[in-house]
Amino acid sequence: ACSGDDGGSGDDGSYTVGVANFTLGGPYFSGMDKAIAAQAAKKGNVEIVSTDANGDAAKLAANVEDLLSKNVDAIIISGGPLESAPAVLNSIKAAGKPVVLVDRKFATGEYTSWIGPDNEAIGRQNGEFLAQRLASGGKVGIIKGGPADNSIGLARTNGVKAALQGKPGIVLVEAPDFGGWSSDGGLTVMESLLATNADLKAVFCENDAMCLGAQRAVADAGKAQQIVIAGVDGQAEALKAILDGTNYLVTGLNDADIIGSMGLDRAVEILGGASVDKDTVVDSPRVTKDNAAQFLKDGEF
Amino acid sequence: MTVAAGSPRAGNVLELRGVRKEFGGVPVLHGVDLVGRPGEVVAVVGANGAGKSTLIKILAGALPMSGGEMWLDGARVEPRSPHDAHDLGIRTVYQELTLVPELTVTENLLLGNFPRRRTGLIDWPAAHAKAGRLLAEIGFGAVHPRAIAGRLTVARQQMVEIAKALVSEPRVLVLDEPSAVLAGTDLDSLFGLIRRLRDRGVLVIYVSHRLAEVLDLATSIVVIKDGRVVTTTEPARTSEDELIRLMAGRRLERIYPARRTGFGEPRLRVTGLSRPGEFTDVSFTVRAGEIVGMFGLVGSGRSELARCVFGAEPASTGEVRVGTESGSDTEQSGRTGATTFRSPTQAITAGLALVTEDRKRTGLVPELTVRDNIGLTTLYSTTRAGLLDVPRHRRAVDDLIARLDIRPAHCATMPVVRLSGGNQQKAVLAKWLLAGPRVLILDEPTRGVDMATRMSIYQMVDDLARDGLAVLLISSDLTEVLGATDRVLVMREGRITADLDAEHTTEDEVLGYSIGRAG
Amino acid sequence: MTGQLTDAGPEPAVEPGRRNRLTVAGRPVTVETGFLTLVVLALAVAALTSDAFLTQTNLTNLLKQMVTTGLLAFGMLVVILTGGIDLSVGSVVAFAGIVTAGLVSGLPLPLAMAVGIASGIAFGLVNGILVARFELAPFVVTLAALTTIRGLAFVYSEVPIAPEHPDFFWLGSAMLGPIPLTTVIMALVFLAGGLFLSRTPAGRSIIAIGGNAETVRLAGINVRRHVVLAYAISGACAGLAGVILASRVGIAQPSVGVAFELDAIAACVIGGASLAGGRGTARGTLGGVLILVLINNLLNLYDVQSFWQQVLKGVVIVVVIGVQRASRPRA
Amino acid sequence: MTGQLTDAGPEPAVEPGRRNRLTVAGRPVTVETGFLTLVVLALAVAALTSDAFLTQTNLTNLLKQMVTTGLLAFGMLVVILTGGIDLSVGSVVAFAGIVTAGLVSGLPLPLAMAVGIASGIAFGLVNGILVARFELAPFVVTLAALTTIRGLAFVYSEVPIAPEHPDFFWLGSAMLGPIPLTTVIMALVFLAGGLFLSRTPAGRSIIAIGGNAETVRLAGINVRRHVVLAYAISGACAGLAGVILASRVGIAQPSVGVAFELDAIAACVIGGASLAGGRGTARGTLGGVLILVLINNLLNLYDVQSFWQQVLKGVVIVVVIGVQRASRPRA
Ligand SMILES: Nc1ncnc2c1ncn2[C@@H]1O[C@H](COP(=O)(O)OP(=O)(O)OP(=O)(O)O)[C@@H](O)[C@H]1O
Ligand SMILES: Nc1ncnc2c1ncn2[C@@H]1O[C@H](COP(=O)(O)OP(=O)(O)OP(=O)(O)O)[C@@H](O)[C@H]1O
Ligand SMILES: O[C@@H]1[C@H](O)[C@H](O)CO[C@H]1O
Ligand SMILES: [Mg+2]
Ligand SMILES: [Mg+2]
Repeated sequence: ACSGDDGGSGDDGSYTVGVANFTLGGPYFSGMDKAIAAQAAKKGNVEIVSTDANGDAAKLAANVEDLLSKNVDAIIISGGPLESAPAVLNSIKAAGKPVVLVDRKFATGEYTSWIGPDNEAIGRQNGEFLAQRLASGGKVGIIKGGPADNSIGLARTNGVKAALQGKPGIVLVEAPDFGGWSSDGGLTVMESLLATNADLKAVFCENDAMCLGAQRAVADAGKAQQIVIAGVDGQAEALKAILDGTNYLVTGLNDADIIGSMGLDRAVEILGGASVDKDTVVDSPRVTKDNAAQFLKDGEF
Repeated sequence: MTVAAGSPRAGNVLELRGVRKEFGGVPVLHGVDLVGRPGEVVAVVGANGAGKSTLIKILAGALPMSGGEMWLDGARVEPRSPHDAHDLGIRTVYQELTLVPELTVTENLLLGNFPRRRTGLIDWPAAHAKAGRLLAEIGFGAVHPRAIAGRLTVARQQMVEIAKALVSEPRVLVLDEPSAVLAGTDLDSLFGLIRRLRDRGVLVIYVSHRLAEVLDLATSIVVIKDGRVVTTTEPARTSEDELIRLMAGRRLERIYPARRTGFGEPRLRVTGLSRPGEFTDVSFTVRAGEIVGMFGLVGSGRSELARCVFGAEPASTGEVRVGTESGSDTEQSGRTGATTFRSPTQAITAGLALVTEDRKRTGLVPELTVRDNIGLTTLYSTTRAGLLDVPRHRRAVDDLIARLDIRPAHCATMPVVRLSGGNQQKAVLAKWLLAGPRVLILDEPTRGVDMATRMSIYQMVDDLARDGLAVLLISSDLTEVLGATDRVLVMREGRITADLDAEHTTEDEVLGYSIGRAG
Repeated sequence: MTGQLTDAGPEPAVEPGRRNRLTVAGRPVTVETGFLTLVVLALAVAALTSDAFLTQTNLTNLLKQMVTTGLLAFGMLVVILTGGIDLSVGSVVAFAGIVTAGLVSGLPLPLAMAVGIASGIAFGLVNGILVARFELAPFVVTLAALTTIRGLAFVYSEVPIAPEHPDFFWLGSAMLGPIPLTTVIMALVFLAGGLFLSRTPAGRSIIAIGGNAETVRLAGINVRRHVVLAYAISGACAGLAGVILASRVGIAQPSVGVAFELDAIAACVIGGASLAGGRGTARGTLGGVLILVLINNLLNLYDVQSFWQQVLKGVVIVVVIGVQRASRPRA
Repeated sequence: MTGQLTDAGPEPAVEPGRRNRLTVAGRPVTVETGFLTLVVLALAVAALTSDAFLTQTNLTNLLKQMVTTGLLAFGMLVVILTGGIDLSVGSVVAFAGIVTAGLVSGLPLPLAMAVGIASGIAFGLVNGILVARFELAPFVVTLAALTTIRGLAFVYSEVPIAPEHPDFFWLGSAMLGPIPLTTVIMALVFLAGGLFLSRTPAGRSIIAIGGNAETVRLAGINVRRHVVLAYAISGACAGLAGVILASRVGIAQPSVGVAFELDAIAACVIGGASLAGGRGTARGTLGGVLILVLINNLLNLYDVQSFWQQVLKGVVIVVVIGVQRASRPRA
């Protein structure tokens, strides 16, 4: 009954699911949006109405209100990098509709179900990899996405730190400025970091997009041999870089495709009356040169 | 549309036939005819709002005509843009200044005509030299080509405007009140220039409210009243009085009211006032009921002095007092050590009013209505329960509009920019009268104002003086200074060089003190 | 001097026939009527083409969605009238929100909110003083303020604050019948604000200052004080918007409000205000807000794909100001 | 009001009675010297207080980091001079970058880049025509363009494009000795641009238009064409910046460039340009860019935390324009 493939049986067998994206301005988020739509198309009886708040919490609230006035059956919120929106959740609840959170679990407020990664675990996994790699110690740079109010980045960085702190010879330096989760941001932050820390041995970024920019800065500085790179997400370009044997060594898979399609399935299950887990943590396998090919082939984003 | 029969008379450079213009259905010109031959100076005179500037803008291609014909050298033309008019050899100096304030004089003159190097780049040294030559040639050598236009006095800016029209020699030169802001030798340079151009065969169309100069310069005079030509005449066949009568449509007796006697207590006392680079150690007194004139050449520092007295700019030393009680209305200004008003607000509270010389920059808020402009000085004093008392405000303002005869009659809700120049000036005056001052400073108050209106302004100032107002009248118009005031202060290079009894001095004497000739 | 070709500054002395460009049945279409027609037309089209549009939920949504932009736009209008601009409002929204949320646990709710609004006023005063007293360009002053205040919001709290206090949500979700309380508050701001601009000496002075500050100064009006007042009003509105937004979302985030200033400015201009100062009305601005909110609402109701929504939103805005422009008499 | 500061330009005569507010050793501090002192002072403080500052890596970083803001700022300056503003540049950066990256696989690299830049010019032309021909407010036109073009960038590709083409990186990473090629390109733009503004009739006309458009029209110059040209130049600069940025990062992202316009505008104003038009120079703008990049660089070198960076950045900008303002003679 829990299998979503044959579709939930609604009153007339078909549903409309609203998707409230906080932003689509990043490959991860637009990948998520597409994955949800693709899964809906696969099912055939689910119609998707997708909205984009363009990074504006007020607009997210407005979009959800608009979805509710269009009388959608359920709402999926892809809320990264928003931390929380309790009143938005309340209004969905007041309308009596289920809400599924994907990727980002809101800190407060009531939701029906959440599907996402264990970010601390992803960070730890990266940290352990780097600890192994830098057995003789070295300086590790950390590039954060920012702005500060974001639990995901914090969890990832904390994970890395937890794994590396106390390891002999390991020194951690956090870049003072944020990379904004984007490649150009990662590039600039890395350039500045290199000016003050020429002796870096590794760099961890809270996502792959920033790492890809950082990788260029490292290459431009002629330090590709010296500095290795570790990211998060499994963005296609990062997977390629890992596969190609560059200094991009590792990432933690945080697959929007998987999370997105699971999110839609979950919404349909709920609509079908199934009782579901409240929280579902999606596995985040470590991706290195050895297994990168396997994730690249279906890499939509 | 009037269809003129036959081709225009041979020998005419310019011929206008039945030119009409309406603004939003309101007719302003009702079929104006005007003819000009090479080497003529055709003067166009008329009261404020008669339609002179409108006619000129049509000539300049800046306004389309609503009907009528324009012929140039025997060919029918219709300039659709200033560019077209340029190409036809028509150059215009507008009534309102049109310089680019941030740019140098050179650039304002040569915009669109820069001398260039072979590389195509502008040759600046050559450009400055060219501008300098041009200015010198036309007698305005005092204007520095590298000066920033916006920082020049209004008079100098006007010279640049005129020079701009002469960068290449026009066939028709149109001048809309070019003399309004000039005085003394600058005025002479302008007249000399016009005569030279005339002798070279240029047709000059000349608009002015100064009838003496019109009679002196013009070869023919077109009198416009309410958008119609009432007469076309020649200087030899008319007189100032007749022109005034034609323009106003009624007889006007005497220009200046009879002098008053028996002035009261000193109302404005300025003692040892200085501001470096502008004026030095200026002292004078204006008594209640007295009208004191202040004459001087361009740049002699009169306007700066007025602004300073009014608290619009700080003085470095000196004292300004309004009223008989010394210093009760003034406040020590810590910064300069001078006892003056620290802001116009203070000055106004003490009973001062200043009608500035540049109405466009400091007199009006162009987009606001006439009513709102006039009401500015009394905004905060016409309230009820914290809100503006709109009916009372409106009544007070509209009453003044009527009293000063600001035209058109329904102008109260029009943006003030749409008024003719002279009527804008009246609106500024109205604004200050509304404030109910005890001391009124007028800086060139009749600039661009027609004779009939001038007379009503003189009359009004006289009435106010009779009621005890003290008036300081700054003017570059000698006749006015002598006729409308009781006493004349002459200013030269920032100092008061003479204090003369208006009734017993002469134009020569005043002029002498102003240029440092007389003893 | 403003070298605008557009609606900047005092209109040139040379005035080609002041014809209105649009006429309907021979009568000129004024800004007001042209604009009103546009709003009514948009509403009619919306009602006819979308079933969801006229539902009560949706209309209530519309009313709610106007609040933030509306409050910011009114404050912005006052600043724009002086010839200035306030880019810092988005950051003030964040700051006021997070400070209020932070204080709610220790202070009574109304006091916490008052502090939030007061912080907006304080920032506005600083902006105003820098602009009026030190004669710095408003654009850059408030751009710098945007950066600094955003930074301060994060300094106050890096993480979002979601107060436990149940009343905290109240302001943002209370309804007066079918009308959200916040909309009523916004409407009151526009009402009082409209009165302020048209009927008080201070309001009229502010408008005149935008037309020609020097003239106003010489008329004995303290220009600086009025300019400072204008920025303070904008700060107050932004503060209020921040408090309301935090209450509406139920959480205050230091990162909220990015680019809010742009919608507020757009609303003013769509509503007929001139960025050169001296022209603009509260009523027009409210219309501008309504149009912006309608655009978003309709694009959502028509299920236009997100990126195409952005594409269309820009196009619609240009069309709207084009119609607006066409119904204003030519300069 | 200062005219242009460009050396080759028509130097204003020193006028009696206009005192500069700041004097040093009796000599007036002009905008130029005041500004130069500031830059030199900042550099000196930087060199003395941070070991890392004078390292070659850091100086090269500075040079690299100037490029995007620099290119955008020059184009912005030209628009600002006309009295306009171009808020769409950040979106053009994204669009030009993603289109170039998208085409590289099918077209020769130079052609792909040309298309990217051409797209910037095309957007600029549309902006310019809406402003000049239809007389719409530049702020709102380019704000709408910001939205629309950003949408189009996403429509072109939702996901980043990282071309395989190895040459794609070349432009962004090539060095001429210690100087990045991109910096050289930017310097050339400023050189040619400075010459354009100070020494060509078109450049002078653009400046004059910002001073008083009506006058320029009355002087028989086609104002509209020059305004369109100005926006096209801004579009071209933004297009070029987009292509360079994509090449530098190696990945073109449709989301790149948000708020870039703000830094570009700030650079112009810090460099002495007036947002009312008619005043500003290429040299000053370059100085403004340098100051902005220096602020960021130093805050990073001093390891100032991100939020405090924001707080300080705003404060420093206000101080800089304050000094700037104080060294300009009073109007
Ligand atoms: N753009 C306009 N719209 C409406 N009315 C206008 C406009 N321009 C001028 N007028 C009106 O046309 C009439 C003639 O104005 P014009 O400026 O031609 O007068 P003038 O003879 O030059 O007066 P002055 O001596 O005061 O300069 C005035 O009543 C004026 O208000
Ligand atoms: N062309 C000029 N260039 C530089 N400075 C000037 C120029 N003309 C005047 N000034 C300065 O401005 C000061 C005051 O000019 P102001 O306008 O007050 O004189 P004014 O007597 O009122 O002249 P006007 O008759 O033009 O009104 C002069 O003392 C002089 O220092
Ligand atoms: O998990 C996602 C991704 O890692 C993305 O790259 C940034 O935002 C987070 O929410
Ligand atoms: Mg006139
Ligand atoms: Mg004077």
